[in-house]
This record gives sequence, structure tokens and C-alpha cells, in this order.
Amino acid sequence: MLYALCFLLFMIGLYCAVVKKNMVKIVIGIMIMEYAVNLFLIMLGYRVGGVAPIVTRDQLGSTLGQVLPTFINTSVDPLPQALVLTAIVISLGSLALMISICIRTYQRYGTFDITEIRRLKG
Amino acid sequence: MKGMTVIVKTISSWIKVLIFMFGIYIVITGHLTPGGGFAGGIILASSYVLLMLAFGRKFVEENLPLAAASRLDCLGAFLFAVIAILGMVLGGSFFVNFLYQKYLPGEPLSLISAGTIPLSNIAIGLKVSASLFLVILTLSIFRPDISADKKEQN
Amino acid sequence: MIGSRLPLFVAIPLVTAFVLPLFGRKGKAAATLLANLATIALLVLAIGTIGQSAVYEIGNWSIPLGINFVLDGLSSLLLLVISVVSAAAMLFSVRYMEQYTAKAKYLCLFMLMVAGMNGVVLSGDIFNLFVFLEIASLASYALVGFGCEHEELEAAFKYMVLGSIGSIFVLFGVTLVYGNTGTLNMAYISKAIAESGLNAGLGFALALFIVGFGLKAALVPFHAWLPDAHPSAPAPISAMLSGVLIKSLGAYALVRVVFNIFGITVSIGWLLLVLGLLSMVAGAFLALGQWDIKRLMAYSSISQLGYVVLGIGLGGTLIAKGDNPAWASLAILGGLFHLVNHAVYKSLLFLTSGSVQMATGTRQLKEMGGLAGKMPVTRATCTVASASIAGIPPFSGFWSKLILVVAAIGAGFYWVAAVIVFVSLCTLIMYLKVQRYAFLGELPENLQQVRENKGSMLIAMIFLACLCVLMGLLVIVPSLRANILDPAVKVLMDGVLYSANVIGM
Amino acid sequence: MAIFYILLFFIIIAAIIAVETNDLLSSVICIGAIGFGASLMFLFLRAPDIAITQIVVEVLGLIILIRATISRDLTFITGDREFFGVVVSVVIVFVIFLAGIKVFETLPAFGTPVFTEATQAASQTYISQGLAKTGAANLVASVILDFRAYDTLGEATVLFTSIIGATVILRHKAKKLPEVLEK
Repeated sequence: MLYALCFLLFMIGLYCAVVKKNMVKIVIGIMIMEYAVNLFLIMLGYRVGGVAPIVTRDQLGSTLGQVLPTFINTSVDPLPQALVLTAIVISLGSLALMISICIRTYQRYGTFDITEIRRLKG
Repeated sequence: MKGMTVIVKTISSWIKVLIFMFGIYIVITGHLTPGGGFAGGIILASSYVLLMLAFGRKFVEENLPLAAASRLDCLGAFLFAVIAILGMVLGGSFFVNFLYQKYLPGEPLSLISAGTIPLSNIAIGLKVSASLFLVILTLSIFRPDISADKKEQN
Repeated sequence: MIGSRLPLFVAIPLVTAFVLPLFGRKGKAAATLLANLATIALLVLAIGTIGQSAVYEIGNWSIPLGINFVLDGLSSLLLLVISVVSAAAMLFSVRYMEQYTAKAKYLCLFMLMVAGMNGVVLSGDIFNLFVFLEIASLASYALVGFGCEHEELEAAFKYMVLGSIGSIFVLFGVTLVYGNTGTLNMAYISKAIAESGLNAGLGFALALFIVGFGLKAALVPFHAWLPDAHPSAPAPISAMLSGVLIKSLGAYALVRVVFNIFGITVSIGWLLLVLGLLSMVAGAFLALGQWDIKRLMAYSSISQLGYVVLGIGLGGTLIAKGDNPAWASLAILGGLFHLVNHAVYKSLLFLTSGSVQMATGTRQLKEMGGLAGKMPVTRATCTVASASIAGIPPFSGFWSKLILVVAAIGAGFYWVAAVIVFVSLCTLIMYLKVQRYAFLGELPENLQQVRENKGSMLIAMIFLACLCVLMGLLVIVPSLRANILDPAVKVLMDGVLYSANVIGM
Repeated sequence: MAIFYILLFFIIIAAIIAVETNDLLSSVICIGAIGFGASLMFLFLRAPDIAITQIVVEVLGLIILIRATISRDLTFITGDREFFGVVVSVVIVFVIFLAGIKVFETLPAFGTPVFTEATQAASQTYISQGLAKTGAANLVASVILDFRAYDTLGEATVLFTSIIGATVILRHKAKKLPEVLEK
């Protein structure tokens, strides 16, 4: 059910990116889609009653580098977190590039409305 | 942008130091606590953004010019690539954590541990802070002269 | 040992790109030289991979713990194509990009795009493939808008929105795959799918991949951005985009996912076949009506990529049915060979159009004419490329189209063969139109001062034209074919054996 | 469990407002609300690294977005695309949504991640031996900077690419004049 709500968020973003005619609104739609995917990925790794995947001092075993089973059996999945970290930074980068294209286009055309930005045809 | 009132300027020049220290802390303890190069780098960048909002763009540009920020950006990315290539030279494969496996295993949970991971965090922190500062600066420098362009169209 | 050299394919362009912005205005010549050296080094390295296969585990972590590079016949073929086209386009840019400012940044973005494509082609990890796809895409968005004029920005925005949506679809597909199989390594995903079968979640992920990579490849229902983006970019970038970007990010990734991870089925094969046919026909018809030389070529790219997808889809359908593998491998051979050919002659065509545009200052066919006398080398290379793309016998395009037609007839798809021949005729007509209006006829008053371009631009064009003439040898000479094309065909024919090959190596 | 539903509903409502409002500035502020909601949610999902990164990225992202919207002569937008097109896209989006809902039944139930069941999942090794193999106590750091460091190189490169791209797009003069070129 939570997954489906996440998918609903994704679809709201897609709707915004496809239907809206304001450039900034389209960018916002794409951002919402990215949020949805990130949330979804983190949810996939969640464990009921889990702990964060960071080893603390009282979870260290006796021998070097060994971790207690209490940690192994409760830690959430670290891999999706690593992926989301990457995905967040990627989305920040594409946001910066998109906004600079928007601003430059605004300077050229004097509008954010893509129905008025129509020099190319066919 | 001329900057804000004296109160804002004084407070932000103090807070700036705190944010900067906090950013560095987040970067260098990234392998032990939550955070790491990306979060820390963005915090470092935001300390400069705070200065820019309080003192105006000119002041910041004098302290850290655009060209220098661009060089730092390249340097950070280059350092990270160098760590990867050193892994290839010293450890036999691209991105081998050669420091941890061969030279400096360190104590778990202490500051000096995990080999190249803290070094990579520092390189990424440098890269991210410089590049985000650069983006904000570029976006704020760009002043579209719309009226002139519209005349040109008509 | 080829395996240990694989990281260089990503490391060389990346390090070059990180260093290039450090050269200021004064170091422009040095920066250009460095970038050219890097592309040539990549070309040499790529030639070294011919006929080899290897798996390289990054950081010495055995998969699935770490990420791996996989070099097989298909990636080797794509690496070769990418490095040939990028070397030629880089050589062409030496002079051509003098028109624009910020040349060091242009070279930097160019190298980043090459790094991204090499990374996509070599990656054995599906999330890593997404990351490198984003590098190449972001670099190409910025390069399309490089001129900062009205049309270029509009095209860049359109391209960026559709491209971002495509990327997010791919990312969502990756998350669904991870949620169902618990691994990101392509070989292990393939193994898990083979064990558990295709459930609804994986099927939806496959649909997301097809839409996402289809958007990157500009197959027909998703092609809206291409005819704007490709003409708006500077000419060497148009050559890169049409020549290799849509193939490595779109066609290659799609084929890899469909054939080697999910395993081809009859319905997916038919889907590819229909997408290819639609792209071929629609692209050709839309191209016929164009008067802008680069826009015409962009539409023709859609049509030509249709041939590639059609050949591979036809082969896939036959593999899935399982009754005649010989025709299946012939169809795939035709598709892949057409991919190589199209990369060479379409990039040559875009380079000649750039040469014409630089000399005359226009892209409209109606404003040109009679350039044959003024620009002999451009004219000659353009004619070679046109003859090649239209499928006139000794040139390369003829052979790949012949193979496709023979495979279609042999497999009993007569109507597909008919459509291939028909679209080929349309292609002939549109390039005759280019020849007639650009190079023959009266020279207009205002173009009397036109001179041929000099130096590196000509070398790049002549290099590609020679390749156009000689490429037919790739299928005719058995030893070349056995080393370059056949391993690539075998990768697709093996299908999901990919996982066993990678894990076993 | 309830906290996730509350936060997710909050995020969805903020997203709907962001999509439907006609004032660009409020739209951007709603995006901020989504981001902070997502950050809280990451915290409750036991992902403190992501929560920190999300919150700082959100601040910078908002600055970038506000830069685009503020001090423009029109922040108010009027009208949508033609009515027919809107209806068709809503229907298509809704159909995909209904088709997609079934997909999530194939995933393991929320709270039981896939790596606990799958054979040969890398995450099991990351958790049990990550500290021994890399020496980093923060397992996310050990994944992004050691096991999958190559991804992080790609990620840093993406950021680098977009910064170079943004400076290229925003430079003042793009083409040289013909006279300059002749020299």
C-alpha cells in the first residue's frame, strides 16, 4: 500500500511534466518523479524495527572487525541508501542544468510558456 | 546586490565560521557517522551562499573568485580520479582500497581508519562545495537583459 | 592481457575532461591537442579489444559485491564505433569550433560524453549503466544548447525534458528489478530471472526499460525531440549524437537489457520489429518534406535507426520461435552491421553539412546551389556518404541492407523485405534532393565568395569517406567478419547465456 | 507504521498543490515541503545519511529554483493546455497507475527487505562483513566509497558535467562575430 502511494506520487509528477505548459512547472514535475523514486528505493530496504546501517561501539564483537548478530539481524539494507545518495546528487545536477536552460530561454523569449516558444516546427 | 543590514552582516560572519567548521566535521568523519563528502560539501557551499546573501555578490567574489572556484572544482574531481588510479597502480585494480588493505588498517571506529574512504570523502567534499558554490554564483551573476533582446526580435 | 586495460576507456576521457577547464584562454591550442590525443589513444585502445572478451572486477571485489566491466563482442563493436566517430568529430571540431566561444569547455563536455558512452557500453552493473547514461545525457543536453540562440535553447529544453523522463523511467525500472531480485549485477539479475520466471513486477520493469531506452533512441512514438535537438547542435556534435549517442544509450542498452537480461520472447521480438518498421517509414516520409539540410538528415537518422532495431527485432523473433537460427543470426548481423555503417556515414553527412553551413552561413537547401565547383572535397565526400546511405552497390550501406532483405525473405517475412526496399528508395530520393539543391544547379549571387574549408575539417571528412568505401569488406573478408561482427552477433544469439559467461569467467 | 502513511499523505498533498497552484513561488515552496517531508521520512526509515543529504540538497535546490522564479515579471501563470489533451493525459496516467498497482504485490511486503530472502544478495555481505573488509563503521560510506566507488566517480562526474553545462549555457556571448573570426 505504501508502495502504491509512492507510485501515485510518481504519476502526479509525470502528469505535471506532460500536461503543464510552464517550463518551471515541467521541471517541478520531474523533481516530484525523482522524489518518488528515491522514497520507493529507501522503502525497499526498510526492516520493521530496524536500525541504521552504522556500526556503533557496543555492537562490535570481540575479534577485530567482527559485528554482533544483533546488528546483522536488525540493520536495514545499506545498498539502496547508497543508490539514493547517488540519485539525489544526480537529480541536483540535472536540476541546476535545467534551471539554467530555463533562465537562458526566458532571456531569449521573454516567457516561460512553452506554447509560445515555438520557433522549431515539423 | 549590496547586501543587508549591519546586524545581519555581523551575525552571519560569525555563523559562517560555525557552518564551515560543521561542514568540515561532517566531511572528515563521514566514514564513522552519517554524512560524508556530499552532505558536508553542500554545507561548506552553503556557508559561502550565506555570505553572498548577507554581504552581496561582490564581497564573495573578491574572497573566492569564479576562476579559483572552477579550479577547485576540477581539482576535487581530479583528486578523486587519482585515488582511483592509485588503486590501480598500488593495489592492482581500479579503485582498490590500497591504504586499508596494505598500509594502514587502523582501528575500527577511530578517525584514522578505513584507508582511502576518508581521503575520497575529502576530495568529494572539495569538489561538491566548489561546484555548488559555482552554480549559485553563476546563476546570480547572470542578469538577463530582456528588454534589449525583445527589441532585437522586433 | 586486455582485461587490465579496460578501466582506461573511462579513466582517460574523464581525467582529460577534469584537466581541460584548467587551460585558460591562452592554452587553447594545448587543450585542443590534448583532447585530440585522448580520442586517438581511445581509438588505439579500442582497436586492441577486437575479438577479445574479458571481465574486470573493479576494486578486486568479486561480483555481486562490486561493479564489473564486461567486454564481449557487442561492447567491443560499440567501443570501436564510438572511438572512430569521436576521433573524426574531434578532429573536425579543431577548426569548426573556432566560431564559438568557450572552446575548452566544449572539449571538456565532449570528453565527458565519450566517457559516459564508454561507461555505458562496458558496464556490467545496471545501476552503474544508469549513472553513466546520465553523464552522457547531461553532457549532450548542454552541447545541444551550446550556441545559446533561440532555436538551440528550445531544442535543448525539449531534449532535456524528454531525456530526463526517459532516465527516470530507467531508474524506476532499476528499483523494481532490485526489489524483485535483490541484486544489481546484470549477470545475477539474469540468473535470478531465469530461476524465478518473469513476474508482473519484472514485466513492468521491462516495459519501463523499453520506454526509457526508446526515448533515448528516439524510436518513433518517442522521437519528438530528435529532429529539433540534432540539427541545433554544432555539426561535430550532431555527428556524435546521430552517429553514436542514440545507438549506445538507446539501441545498445535496450538490446542488452532485452536479450541478455530478460531473455527474448516472441512478443518482445515483435514489439521491436514493429517499432523499427514504424521508425523506418515515418522517419523517411517526414524527411522527404524537409528543406533544412540538417533537419532532413536528423529525420533520416530516425529512419536508419529503424533498420537496426528492425533487424535485431526480426532476429529476436526468430530466436524466440527457435525454428531457424541461421536466418536469425543473419538478421542480427544485418542489424548490427547497419548500426556500424550508419554511425560512419551519418556522422560524415553531418560533418559535410557543417562544412557547407560554415562556408555559406545557411542550412536551407533553397538558398544554396552550385557548390560543386566551389567546394570539391565536401561535395565528393557528401556524394560518397549519400550513395552509401541510399544503398548503391559498392558502398557500405548496400551490404547491410542486402543482408537484411535476404534475411527477411529467407525467414518468410516478405512484406518486411518490401518495406525495406521501399524505404531505401525514399532515402535515395531525399539524398538526391540534397545533391541537386546544394551542389548542382545555379550558384546564387550571394555565395560567389564561398571557399572550401581547410585543414583538419577536410582530413576528418576524407577519413570517414574512406571508411564508407571500405566498410563493405567487414562482411566480405571472412577474417574481419569473424573477429568484429560475428562475436557481437553471438552475444545476442546466446541470449541469457550471458550470465553464465560472465559469472564463469 | 502510521507515521509513514501520515508523512506520505502530507507529501502527496503538497505535490498536488505544487502541481495545481498557479503561483510559481508557492509551487516552489510546496516543493520545499515535499523535500522536508521526504527528509523526515528518510529519518524514520533509518537512513540518516540520506536524511542529511536530502535536507541540504533541498536548501540549495530551493535557492536555485527561487533564483529562476523570483524577480520575473510574471510569476502567475494562466490556463492549461487544451481541455481535450488534459483529459486524455489524465486518463492515460490513471490507466498506467491502475496497471502499475498490481506490480507492487510481487515485491516483498513492506518491512521485510528483499536481501533477507534472496540468495547471494550483496547486502548480506555488506552488513556482516563490511566493517571487516573496508574498516568503515558507516556501512553506507563503505558501499559508496569502496564496494561501489565507481558509481560515486560517476556521480561526481555528473555533478561536474552539469556545472560545466550550466556555465556554458549561461555565458554571455556564444558565437564570435565574423570579423573576429577572419583574424
